[in-house]
Amino acid sequence: MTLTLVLACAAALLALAPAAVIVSRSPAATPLIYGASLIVTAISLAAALAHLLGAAAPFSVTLPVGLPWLGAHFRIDALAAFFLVVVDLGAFGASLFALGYGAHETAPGRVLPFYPAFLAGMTLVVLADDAFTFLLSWEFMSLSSWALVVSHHRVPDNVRAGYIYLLMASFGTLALLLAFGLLAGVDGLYGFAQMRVAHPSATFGALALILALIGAGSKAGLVPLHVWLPLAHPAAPSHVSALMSGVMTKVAVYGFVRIVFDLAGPPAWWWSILVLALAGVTTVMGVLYALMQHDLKRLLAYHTVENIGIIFIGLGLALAFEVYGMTFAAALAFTAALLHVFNHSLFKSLLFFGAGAVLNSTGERDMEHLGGLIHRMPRTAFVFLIGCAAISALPPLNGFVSEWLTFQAILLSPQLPSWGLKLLVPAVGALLALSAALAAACFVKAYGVTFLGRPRTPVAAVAAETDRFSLAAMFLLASLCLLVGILPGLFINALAPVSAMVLGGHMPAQTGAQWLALVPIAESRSSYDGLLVFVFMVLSGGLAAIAIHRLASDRLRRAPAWDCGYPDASPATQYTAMSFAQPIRRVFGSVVFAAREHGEMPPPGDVRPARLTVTIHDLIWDALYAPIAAGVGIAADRLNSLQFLTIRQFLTLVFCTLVILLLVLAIWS
Amino acid sequence: MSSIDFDVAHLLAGSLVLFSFLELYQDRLYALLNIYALHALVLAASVAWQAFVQDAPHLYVTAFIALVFKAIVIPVVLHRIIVRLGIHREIETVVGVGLTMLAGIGLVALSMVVMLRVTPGADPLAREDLAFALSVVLLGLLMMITRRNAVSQVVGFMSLENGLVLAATGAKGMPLVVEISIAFSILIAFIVIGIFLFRIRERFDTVDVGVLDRFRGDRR
Amino acid sequence: MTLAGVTFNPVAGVLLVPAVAAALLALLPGYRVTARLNVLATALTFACALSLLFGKPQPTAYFLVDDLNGTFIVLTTFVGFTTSIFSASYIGHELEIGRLTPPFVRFYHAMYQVLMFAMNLALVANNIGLMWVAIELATLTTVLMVGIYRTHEALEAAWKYFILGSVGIALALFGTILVYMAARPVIGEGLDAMVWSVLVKRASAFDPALLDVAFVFLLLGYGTKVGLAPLHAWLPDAHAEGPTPISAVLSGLLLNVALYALLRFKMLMAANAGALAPGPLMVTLGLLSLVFAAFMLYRRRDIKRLFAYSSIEHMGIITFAFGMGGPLANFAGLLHMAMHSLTKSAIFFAVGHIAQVKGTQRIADMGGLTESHPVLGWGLILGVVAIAGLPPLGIFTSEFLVVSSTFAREPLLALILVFGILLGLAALFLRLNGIAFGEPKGPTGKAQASYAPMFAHLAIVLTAGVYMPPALVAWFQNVAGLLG
Amino acid sequence: MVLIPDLAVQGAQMLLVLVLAPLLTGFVRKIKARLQRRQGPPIVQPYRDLVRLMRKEVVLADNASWLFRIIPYLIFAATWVAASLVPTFGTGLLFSWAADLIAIIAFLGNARFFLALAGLDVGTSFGGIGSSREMMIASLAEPAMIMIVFTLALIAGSTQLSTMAEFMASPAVGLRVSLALGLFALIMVAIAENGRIPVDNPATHLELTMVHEAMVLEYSGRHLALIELTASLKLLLYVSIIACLFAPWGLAAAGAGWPALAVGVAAYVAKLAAGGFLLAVFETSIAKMRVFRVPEFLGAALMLGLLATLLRFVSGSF
Repeated sequence: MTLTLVLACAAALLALAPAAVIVSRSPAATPLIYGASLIVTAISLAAALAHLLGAAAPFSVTLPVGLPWLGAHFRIDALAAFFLVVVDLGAFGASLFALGYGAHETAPGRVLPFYPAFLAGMTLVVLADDAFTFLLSWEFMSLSSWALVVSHHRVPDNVRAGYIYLLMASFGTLALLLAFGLLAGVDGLYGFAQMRVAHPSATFGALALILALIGAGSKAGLVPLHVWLPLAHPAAPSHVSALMSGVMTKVAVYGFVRIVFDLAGPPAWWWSILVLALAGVTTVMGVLYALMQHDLKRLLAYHTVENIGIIFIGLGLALAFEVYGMTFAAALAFTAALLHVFNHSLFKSLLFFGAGAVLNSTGERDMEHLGGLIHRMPRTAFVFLIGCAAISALPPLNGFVSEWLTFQAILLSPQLPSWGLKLLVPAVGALLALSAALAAACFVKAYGVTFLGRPRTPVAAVAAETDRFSLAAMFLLASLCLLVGILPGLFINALAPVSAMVLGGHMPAQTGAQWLALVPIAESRSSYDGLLVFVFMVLSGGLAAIAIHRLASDRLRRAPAWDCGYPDASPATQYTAMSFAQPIRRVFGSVVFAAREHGEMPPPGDVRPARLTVTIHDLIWDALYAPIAAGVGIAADRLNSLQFLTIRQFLTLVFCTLVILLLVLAIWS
Repeated sequence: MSSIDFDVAHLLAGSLVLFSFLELYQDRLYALLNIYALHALVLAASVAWQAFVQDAPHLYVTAFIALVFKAIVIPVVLHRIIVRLGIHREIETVVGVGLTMLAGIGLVALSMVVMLRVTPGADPLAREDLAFALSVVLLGLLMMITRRNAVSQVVGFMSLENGLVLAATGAKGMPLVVEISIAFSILIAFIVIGIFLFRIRERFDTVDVGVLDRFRGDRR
Repeated sequence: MTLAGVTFNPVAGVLLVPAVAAALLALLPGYRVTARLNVLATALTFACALSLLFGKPQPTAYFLVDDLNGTFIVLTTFVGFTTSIFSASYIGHELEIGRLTPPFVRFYHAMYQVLMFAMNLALVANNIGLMWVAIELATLTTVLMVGIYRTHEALEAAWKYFILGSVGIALALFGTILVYMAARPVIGEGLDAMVWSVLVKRASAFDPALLDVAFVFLLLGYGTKVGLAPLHAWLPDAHAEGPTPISAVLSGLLLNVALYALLRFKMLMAANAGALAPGPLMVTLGLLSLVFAAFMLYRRRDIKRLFAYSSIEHMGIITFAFGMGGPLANFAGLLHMAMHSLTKSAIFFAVGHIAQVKGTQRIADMGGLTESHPVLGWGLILGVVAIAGLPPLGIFTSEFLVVSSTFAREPLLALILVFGILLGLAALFLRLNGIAFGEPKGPTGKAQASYAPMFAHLAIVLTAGVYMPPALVAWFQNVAGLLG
Repeated sequence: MVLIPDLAVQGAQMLLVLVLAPLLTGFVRKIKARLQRRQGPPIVQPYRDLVRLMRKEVVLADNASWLFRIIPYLIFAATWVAASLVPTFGTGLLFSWAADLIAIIAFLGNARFFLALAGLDVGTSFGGIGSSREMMIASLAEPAMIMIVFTLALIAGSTQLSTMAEFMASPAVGLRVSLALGLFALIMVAIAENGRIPVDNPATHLELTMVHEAMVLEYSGRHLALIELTASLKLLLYVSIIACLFAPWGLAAAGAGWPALAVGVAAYVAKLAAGGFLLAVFETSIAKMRVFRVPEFLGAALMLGLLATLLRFVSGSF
């Protein structure tokens, strides 16, 4: 029953798209469309939750649409239900946020029709149960999000970002298409049920993995294929950026899990090495890129790349454990990855909503032009702080829980016999730890430079607090972050059916330990009690406050900050995003980005200002994408001369083809 | 098919290939036109002979068309065009005559090899006939691509068309032969008028910018 | 099908209506009347074609209607009908700005109907000689229409099309003669050895070597008409210089008709076991055209030439699909032929109006179309999305089937195919960004244009992408089996 | 009802930690002064400082926001909870299972995160210098610390600190190469985290050299008292971690009687004194590094930690 309800919701969303085109002229369009999608996603969320929590049996339905002899198969099982919850929760938050944020949209006609289509696309991808429907909704999702990315087409960068995005999305889809071609075999059995039964040969399975890594990896943002993500996500309106970063990348992870864990048959031992290596590099590169940015939304987009790396580390470990039959360890790693999927969709959407609120009230995305917003937008600042703390994996919040579980999974891996893993897993653990610390630095920079300090531009000085819908959405997500951080046991029990379905085993039930502590493997080994930790923090903080309030003096005097006696310390003397990242850039950037600083001091007596130029190169773009583009350009130039030949020369072409074919004929048989 | 019929048809087809070779050899326009007239004459003879052998009266119509239209009318008209356009000087060939002849021989060899693999079951005349027809077609095409001069290219096309008529008449009992040869004649008429109408000067592709090539669309 | 006593043979209807209309249109002077008559004639032909679907007449010596050409006749007449509506408003505008004079419009309408007649004749012809004559007639009429603007570029394009077309048609004739020569010892002399339905039954007994040579000549002859890579030279200039309705008909229909003729001969080859499988030849030519055209898209500065090369690219994909063979790939090829003709003609409808509104065909002078002319802009975007093979439109379905079925059998070929498709998509969207988005460039006057044909085509392609009527599927699957 | 005594022991630990922290700082300053042949302030001077600061009024910068005023309490809470979870005189305390070593490191990360934000809040360049350098140091120190935790967890089979201490106390641990590497790396990280001499000078307020002091430049009065207490608490935390893992003698077993606890406290105080003494000697014998030499210093610590973990992964015996 839930499946038919969810499909009805998807159909309703699809129907909303043309309706939006018709109604987009009238001012009521924005609340109408976003309100409608809010309701529809709420219903769909409820249905998905019911199916996940009730651990209901998988239910499938076939519609006469799609490939003529196959029909369109849709199926909801535990895995699909979980990702549906992630999609619908993100969509619900984004629609709620958009009710307020959408009013500022300059060209609603270009955003409203594609928003519900985008939601419907994501829902259908998660439910699809045959290769054609899966790829149709996958590419439809990319197409509608491309339209949203180029909605502000007056800015040339957005159009370029949209172009690169669509190109990479099509590249990913074609890779997935090849993977499904393999899994479907010669006689074209495109149904997932048929694929599960017909296990492909080892080589086909390996090829399917590599193609799934390329296809789903490019959509999720694994490092060599991530270049489009930091261009496309910031270009879209903020609620769509939140959806793309928080939710669409998760649909890509779903695609990878569905193909590799479900369809591609038993994994080989080296699969996990490939996934773990890629994931480790993605984690660190993502956060190092983020540290170099001073555009708030680009920083968040790059940071999505890092979190995707963490998720794929969990998946890689699960693959490794599954190969050697360590089901419980595999379940732990897999649940850690799924929990991080859920957590990331929460706090990344929250942060993008915050960035959207800042963009709305100041019209600025560049952190160098912001500052001191905590005074003008206190509530947004508070909730953005919770988001930053969550993403930096600070204890009482949810980011820490999934990272802690991933660390526990890494600590289980010495029992893996393969030598490759014995050397790779500690290195990946070190990269994960390094990226966690760098993430904290990155978000101190993001929050400090944007919200704290003094306003650097007049625009930041007069910013107004955002509207109540946006705040409602942000507070909803912040409270969820706290809830997952405090009661992780509840959410892990909810994930048990998913890992049971995919891996055949799940983590021990979390209800046993006292005070709802989280015990991943065994009581003696390790446990973490989010609730108790939170209570302790509040108690000791409160105790200190009461003691000081009663004992110490409560006199307080405002005075100008100490600035070594300078008469008027202008806001420019504050630390900016680039200067904050300077030490870390010098430590890591000089290697990873070939970062060079060139200071140019005018001769004494010259009043010209000194100038510091920092050059950062995106080595991946220079090494991989620039040569390809150049290659295509050269080939196009060379072939272009064929357009300007004379008639005689064209006839020569015809003549040569004829002679060659006759020669082939003569020689062949 | 008595052997005498076979020998005469074989001889005529062979001489058609010979004339194609002669056309390749020419480097002056008038001579080329005369050789082409002979080429058409031999074709007419061969078609007439086929008509006599297969006692198919409609082939006489094709033979008559080949004789009057191709052997007489077209060369005269082209002759006058050459005088009007004043291009009766040398024919600039793209490749030396020696190399073109070598290529021609290669093409004839290729068509022999390709055609002889056909099982002897089909009566030998059809197989020999097709081999010669294929050679004439290929030589005609070779002529078109090794000449810069518009008129010589048209002559190449017409000799290619003669090869086709030879093949068509060789195929005993093939319907629509007459209609096809008429269709081709109209085609050639269009070409000749085309040349005259567009006042194509010296050549299609000129080293110095020719009339047409300056206007190729989508300039680089 | 008897209608009130008069035995009304739809095949005759499909042929006679355009022939009579051509004669009539050649005489009538007024533009208003001739444009409407042109639309009426094509509508009538479309009706006859539809009636053809229900009662398929018995094949006679000269005409044959089976599953394969049934659908294509309907498709050809339908696109002919919608293009005539588009051409009514297009030519009306051309008359206003004086690029065409009334006598030429009369000539244009007459030639348009003759072209319809020729294409329908080629589709229903059972006699391979008649099919050759029909295609030759179609080429001649399009040559005349390409040169209608009398500008130097148009004349040069027409002349190039004429010479290359003539050489191509000569090679095709030689192939037809060879097929007759191969059939004569088995079927006997005379008309029967030229009748396709008889040929395909007895093809297994023909001499394989002769059939191979025949197929080589036919592949090159009709391949020139299909616009495959080494033989494509005439196509871009003919599209760019001729009036846009002709480009739509050329890209949408004439390429399909030529490829249909090639398929007829591929059926013969498939029936003969000994013959060298035609697959490898078509696969090589298909991939060559796909990759070559994809690379050529990057440097195009004229919008119609851009989409002409896109037609070459798609013809390459279709030929590749038929070259691979097997039920899935053949079905995909047939579906792709139908979808490509609908999508490409819709794109040319949009391009025609865009060129008229912006007064130029240079891509650099167009910009911000979605702002200055939203309907045209989004129509073009939908068209390009469809032609690039993105879902939910029909071409995605056929590309899905071709790529996945090929990868399981020949992984390397599938990689080249995917590379070509991606390259083409990249170039098309690179140009689309320049045209559709950004600051509006060029005149932004109101476009008086007929949008109905464009959106009708795109609607059909959209529905075909998601749902296909079972009858059509059955026909295509039946033919896919025949194609081998 | 065994709960009341366990609660009492846990409460005693929390109070003990709070009381001893300023003493340890005072003791280290005293030893350094004596080593530099000067009298130096009495050991109890830190307590006097705290009381003095408590009474003074808070001078708040104009630009300081509500966050600036909450942060001292947040930092103190996080550090105090972390310190109370580290076994000082006895293992197996009532709430020891609530958080393991990774969580304790995360608490310290929490404190550092908010302290860096406080530095940025006032909007002067000094706060910026402190925060940006602190985050650079943290970006290398934290992964090194996690690598050390990996090594110890793989040896002891658990990340629970009290279980690890009991395992270290048992003879089963034996002498291992990875343990030695871990100890060395832990000491380097402890020095960096607490801003001791080679990385940062706790005594001076010279802008160019200071890291920790720059962030708290704007604090005064009772807020500064809390921050000073937190800093000394953090120093005590690190010394007690090193003590309980690498010198676990005298730790009272879980639920042991009063005499064992008394022996535990005495041993703990002795260990603190020894630790403080060694720290003072080390600080006086070494000069402060340039800021951009610190990454190599901490990089070495990270490499040591990674090497130790790698050895543990490769085979059980290392």
